[in-house]
Amino acid sequence: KEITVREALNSSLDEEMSADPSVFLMGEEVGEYQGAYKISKGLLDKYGPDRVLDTPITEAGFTGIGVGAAYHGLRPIVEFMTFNFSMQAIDHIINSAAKSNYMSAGQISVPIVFRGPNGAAAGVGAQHSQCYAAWYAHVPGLKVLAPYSAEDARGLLKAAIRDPDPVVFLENELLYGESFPVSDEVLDSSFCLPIGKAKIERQGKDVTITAFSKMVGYALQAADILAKEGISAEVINLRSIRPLDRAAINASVRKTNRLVTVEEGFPQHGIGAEICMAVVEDSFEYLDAPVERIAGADVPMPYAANLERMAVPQVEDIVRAAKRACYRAVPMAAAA
Amino acid sequence: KEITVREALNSSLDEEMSADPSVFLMGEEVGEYQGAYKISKGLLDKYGPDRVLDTPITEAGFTGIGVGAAYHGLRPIVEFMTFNFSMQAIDHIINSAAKSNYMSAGQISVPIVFRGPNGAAAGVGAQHSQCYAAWYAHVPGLKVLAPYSAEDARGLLKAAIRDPDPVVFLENELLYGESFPVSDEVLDSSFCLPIGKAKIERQGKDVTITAFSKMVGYALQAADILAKEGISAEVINLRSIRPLDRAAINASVRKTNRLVTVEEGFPQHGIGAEICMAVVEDSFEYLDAPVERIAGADVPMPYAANLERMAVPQVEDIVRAAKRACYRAVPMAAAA
Amino acid sequence: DSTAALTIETSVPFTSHLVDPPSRDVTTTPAELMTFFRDMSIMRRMEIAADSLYKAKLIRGFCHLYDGQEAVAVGMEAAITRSDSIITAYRDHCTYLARGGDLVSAFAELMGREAGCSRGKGGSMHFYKKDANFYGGHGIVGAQVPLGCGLAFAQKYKKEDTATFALYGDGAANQGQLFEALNISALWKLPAILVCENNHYGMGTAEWRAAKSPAYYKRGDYVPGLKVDGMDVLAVKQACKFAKDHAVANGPIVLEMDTYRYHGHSMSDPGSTYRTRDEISGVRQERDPIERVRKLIFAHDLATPAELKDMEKEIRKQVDDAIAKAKESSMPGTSELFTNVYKKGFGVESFGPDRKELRATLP
Amino acid sequence: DSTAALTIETSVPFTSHLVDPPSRDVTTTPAELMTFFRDMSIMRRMEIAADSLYKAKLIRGFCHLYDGQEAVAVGMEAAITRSDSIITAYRDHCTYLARGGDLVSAFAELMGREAGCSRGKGGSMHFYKKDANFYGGHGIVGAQVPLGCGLAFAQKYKKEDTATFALYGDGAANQGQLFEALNISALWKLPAILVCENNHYGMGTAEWRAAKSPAYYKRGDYVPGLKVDGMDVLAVKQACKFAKDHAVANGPIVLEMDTYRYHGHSMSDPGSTYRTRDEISGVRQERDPIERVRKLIFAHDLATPAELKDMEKEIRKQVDDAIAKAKESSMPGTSELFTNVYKKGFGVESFGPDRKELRATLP
Ligand SMILES: Cc1ncc(C[n+]2csc(CCOP(=O)(O)OP(=O)(O)O)c2C)c(N)n1
Ligand SMILES: Cc1ncc(C[n+]2csc(CCOP(=O)(O)OP(=O)(O)O)c2C)c(N)n1
Ligand SMILES: [Mg+2]
Ligand SMILES: [Mg+2]
Repeated sequence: KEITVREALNSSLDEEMSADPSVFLMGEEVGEYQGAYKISKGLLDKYGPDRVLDTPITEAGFTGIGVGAAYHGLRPIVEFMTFNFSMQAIDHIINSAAKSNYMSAGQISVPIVFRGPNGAAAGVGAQHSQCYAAWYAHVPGLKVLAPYSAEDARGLLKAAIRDPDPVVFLENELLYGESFPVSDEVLDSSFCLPIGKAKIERQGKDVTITAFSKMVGYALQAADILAKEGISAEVINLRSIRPLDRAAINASVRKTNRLVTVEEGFPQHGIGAEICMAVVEDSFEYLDAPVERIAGADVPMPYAANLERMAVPQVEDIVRAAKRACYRAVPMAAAA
Repeated sequence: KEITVREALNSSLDEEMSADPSVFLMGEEVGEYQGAYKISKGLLDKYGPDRVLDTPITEAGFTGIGVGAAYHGLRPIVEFMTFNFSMQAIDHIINSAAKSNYMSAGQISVPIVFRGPNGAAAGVGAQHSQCYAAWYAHVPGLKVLAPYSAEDARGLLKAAIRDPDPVVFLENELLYGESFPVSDEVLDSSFCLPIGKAKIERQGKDVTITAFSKMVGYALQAADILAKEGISAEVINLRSIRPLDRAAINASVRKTNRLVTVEEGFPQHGIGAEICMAVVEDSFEYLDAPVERIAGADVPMPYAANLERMAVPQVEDIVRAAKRACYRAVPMAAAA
Repeated sequence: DSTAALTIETSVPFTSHLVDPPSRDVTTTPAELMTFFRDMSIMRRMEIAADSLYKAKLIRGFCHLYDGQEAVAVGMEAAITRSDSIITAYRDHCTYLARGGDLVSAFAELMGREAGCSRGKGGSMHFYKKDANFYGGHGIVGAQVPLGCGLAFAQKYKKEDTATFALYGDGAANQGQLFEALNISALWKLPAILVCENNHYGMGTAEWRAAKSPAYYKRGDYVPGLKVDGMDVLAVKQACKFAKDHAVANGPIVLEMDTYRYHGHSMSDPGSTYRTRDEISGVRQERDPIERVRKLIFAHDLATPAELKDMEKEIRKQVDDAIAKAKESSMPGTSELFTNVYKKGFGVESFGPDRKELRATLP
Repeated sequence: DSTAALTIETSVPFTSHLVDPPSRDVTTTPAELMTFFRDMSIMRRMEIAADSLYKAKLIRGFCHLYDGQEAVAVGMEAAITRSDSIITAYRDHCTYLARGGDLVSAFAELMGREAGCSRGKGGSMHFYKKDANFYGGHGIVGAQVPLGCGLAFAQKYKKEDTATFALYGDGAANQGQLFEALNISALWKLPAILVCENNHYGMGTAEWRAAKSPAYYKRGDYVPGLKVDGMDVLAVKQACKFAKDHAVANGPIVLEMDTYRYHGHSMSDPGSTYRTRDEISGVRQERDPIERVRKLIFAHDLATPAELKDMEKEIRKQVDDAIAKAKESSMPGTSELFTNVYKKGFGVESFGPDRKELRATLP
């Protein structure tokens, strides 16, 4: 059976709301409009306006209210129409949510999920395309998840909602409509994935490719192409950016001795940098080639289609980097 | 002659305001109170309330106003009482300031400085101790500077004010009162340091230590200790986190073949991770030992003095890491 | 005589808060009325054409259309000069035209071409025209209001006798940063006019579901406000003139423009799930800003129906020509990926997704 | 009879906005007045002792003292129950006591000891007492207001007949997030009471320099408000009872408490550069909340001056004993560095500054 990521998210929300009356959903257009991207379709009808709350366009206010509700024992799911708008509320995510359990020595836990589409969509320009994975994963007290497939979406969202700590859940608009095969187990309402564990999406022995969210699909495509050229790539779907599954990454690199990191966000202080550091710290002597980083271009996202394509990683970038890591000659390119 | 970092910052503000009537200062308590940390002492008297503006405690509002004033050709200096409060205004720093020149294809440049104390102070707890260097340096369109000495403070602040782009200027409360020797050149009102260039604070040949802000002082102390034990450490004061002086870092590592990165902020996706990546990307074959990272503990800042001390890097951490990088045996410690 | 003064009463009285409203009698001229008709018609036609271009996949991403609200952009422009500043949200195409932007650069931007007003790098939400003091085109709801107050700050600092109009929607009117900026503007007497374009919906949310008090002209609390029929270009002009004078002399003021958007919020919104088709057609029939001016033109015998039809035909051609021309413009050169990240790049290297494949030295 | 009802008139009338004010006649008892005197005196003494401990370097960082404002914490507590929630800013020591916290855990927290109410990990600004529904202790100006509205949301969601009091300063009153949260609270009829403790200065800034409209009880605009003499514990009690009933039945309300802080803002502020010593001593002489109750006690013959002096002496000893006990508490164990980062740590490893030297498995 196949379901879309949208269906996976929607069914997880539905099942968790049905299982636990303290779970509720709030955000802009999540109710009557059925969600800006229709992730919450049908939930207002099913759970009513006390548990599916349309908010004004006031992220700081409603996020603070969500966090306060979590202090008092509810399990809010706060939807950001996109994570770009979470910046208006970021003080509550960091200072009010992430730090409270620590500052109160465990008195005030904050079981809340912040979710919504993150990173680049298509043609939406500089203010609507930023990836916040590295920012949020920088901060202790938060857990940061990024699903790729429908299985990820179901299992990780359920884990996030059931978790007693604040979870930042980074979706991707361009994946919402993508279909993935799912097992009966995944469709079972008890299904859940562990937080902090990566998934080996594809086994390989020559080079490790790490990716999360949409880039996992690109990495898998790259692995197909590489296979045809005789390079066996292992693709790691990070799933959890914080905690980062250093063990899985290092184990893979100890096997392949080569690493390519892939992310759509800005490179500096990004996901790839941390993964490189994690491998250099723990498995330096296993590395047979420089770590190769593929990331969003170090520029605000341009609108024009040709520039936008240049600004985000393409499958061929991953293929090229993997070959470099494996010391296969690739023609050098000119500067732009 | 010696001056404090406070005097260095104060005199730079004064000289630049005197040189350019479009420069003005705004923020909480910058005027009548003479600055929460007295950095703006005397400026209200000298330049009057049109150019030294006390704002209400509304960071989003006044930062937006500052950015708008920069759109219209002024050169605002926006003081955050500490950078922790910049989170309330971060959307304006990122979406309104950093991206405008790009989105407008060069029509709307944003000559603004965001400044204030950043990172850990002493005993101020989890909400008042965060380092924002990695967050801001993640974002193209911003320039991010972090002075250590009085020379840095003068030269970099002047560079920031004169620069036509948005600059995030990260000071450190604990350095304000520290004195540093300064040359006549540094005291000259025309003095300015280049943005994007690191400074070799101390030459060495066995191991490279990178640091910024207060940690430069710690790195220099560590280098002294290491010297006594026969290890010659080269200390790089990054000064500019974005652009990051990859050339200087790589040149040093190509000489020493060993690298220790030091920062007070959280480790994951931090400054050290990026420096590690930069060296792995450009000088992998020169590295004779794993890069060693010294960073703030991966926890919210605790208040208690003993825990706080454990949460931030100490000189002995740097010494120990440098010795490890040089393969000098250090006794292994137990887990906490 | 096309410059002879005409006095026309506004559709409805102004409603005011903490200030005496201006007169309902608006002075205009035949020439001005004809220009209003033409300018609004061009805007209307441009937005409808943008809708088609979007459906033809020549415009991507978000595209927020302004048809229905044209009287606000046109009436405001008639009241002020290009030394005054304007800043608005993402629904910015028509404001760009009102500030003197041309159709070709508008369409080229929408299609991401080099001839676009932001050289294709900004897109639908990020039009600017700095030489006419138009500061965009902002995608973050509410953010343009403090920015606009900052423009006003600079105007006052430079001792210009100018003002800034910061436009925002009814949805944006609840944003906290607006209240912060208004307080500061009032303390500092900044020449800022906060213009709430109340089109009664923020995306799919009716005003009363998002605001406990949808009386936006009063939401400044201690700041004066005026409620204006935003479908009546003459009322808009009168209110903006009044507001500018007030702002330059006394500091901020709020204008609520009662208006309506005909299209959905952006292209993915059919615009008909949260409001009835009757509501939309009722507004079109009774309050349409262009039809109102058409009637005034007839009432004052300034043109015949056939003349206006001809003008509309000509406008349609003008728009089609602009689209054709915009389509001829090529995509931005690939080197544009790295330009304008900074004004001063210090010759630092910057990189694409694969730094070993794509790099550039920042100018 | 210590439980016999007494009726006492508030010092000044309540001033109200969009609501009929409660009666000025407040019902109390001899026992309650004695408790008020004792509780406020303990708070006063605690804060003065904290000042000394700070000067002795036993307290570090920020330390915001509440002396002068005690009537707000005590009067509020008298009006509500521990099922109602309270959240405040960093000036939180006395609120903690009012909610039933003890002196030892307060001093221990100030000194960063294991016996502290946050085991030494929070510090002066981060006191909590969840079992009495006290949710802190927040360092970010204004943030506690939406958080408090969120507590009220949960109360309503759980169908409790309780309310939340969210306290903030006159400086915080300009924060945009407050207006956002108030609008949502009004739309959703949340039982939230926004309590502005107007001590007339936000750090060194007088209220009128930070607010165009310092009539904080009216700043909710469309939300009702009440101005209260915050130095009169009985007026505070009356207002809080009234406000709770209003909030549970109708949704949010704003209370402005006219109060005063005797100390500087925090320990680095002498508190005398932006206000005159005369102003401070004038308030001490004419409006001090403890002296007001002392006078009431004498007026109603509830105790003799000597009895109150004895009580004060005893309180002094109580505070000194608590300090001594707190000092005996050790610093938190080093393993505390890594506890409470998460409630559920999944057994993941976490690290200190040198990961090869200091590490822990998160519980
Ligand atoms: C801070 C923020 N939150 C959410 C959005 C998504 N969004 C874009 S427009 C919009 C509705 C705005 O409505 P209104 O202010 O009434 O303006 P209108 O579209 O009607 O012109 C929303 C929710 C955004 N761009 N920024
Ligand atoms: C968002 C934010 N900005 C600035 C500060 C620094 N700060 C701490 S308290 C304070 C003054 C607050 O005054 P007020 O709200 O009147 O409360 P009071 O201290 O008088 O009780 C300031 C500016 C902060 N903690 N948070
Ligand atoms: Mg609207
Ligand atoms: Mg105050």
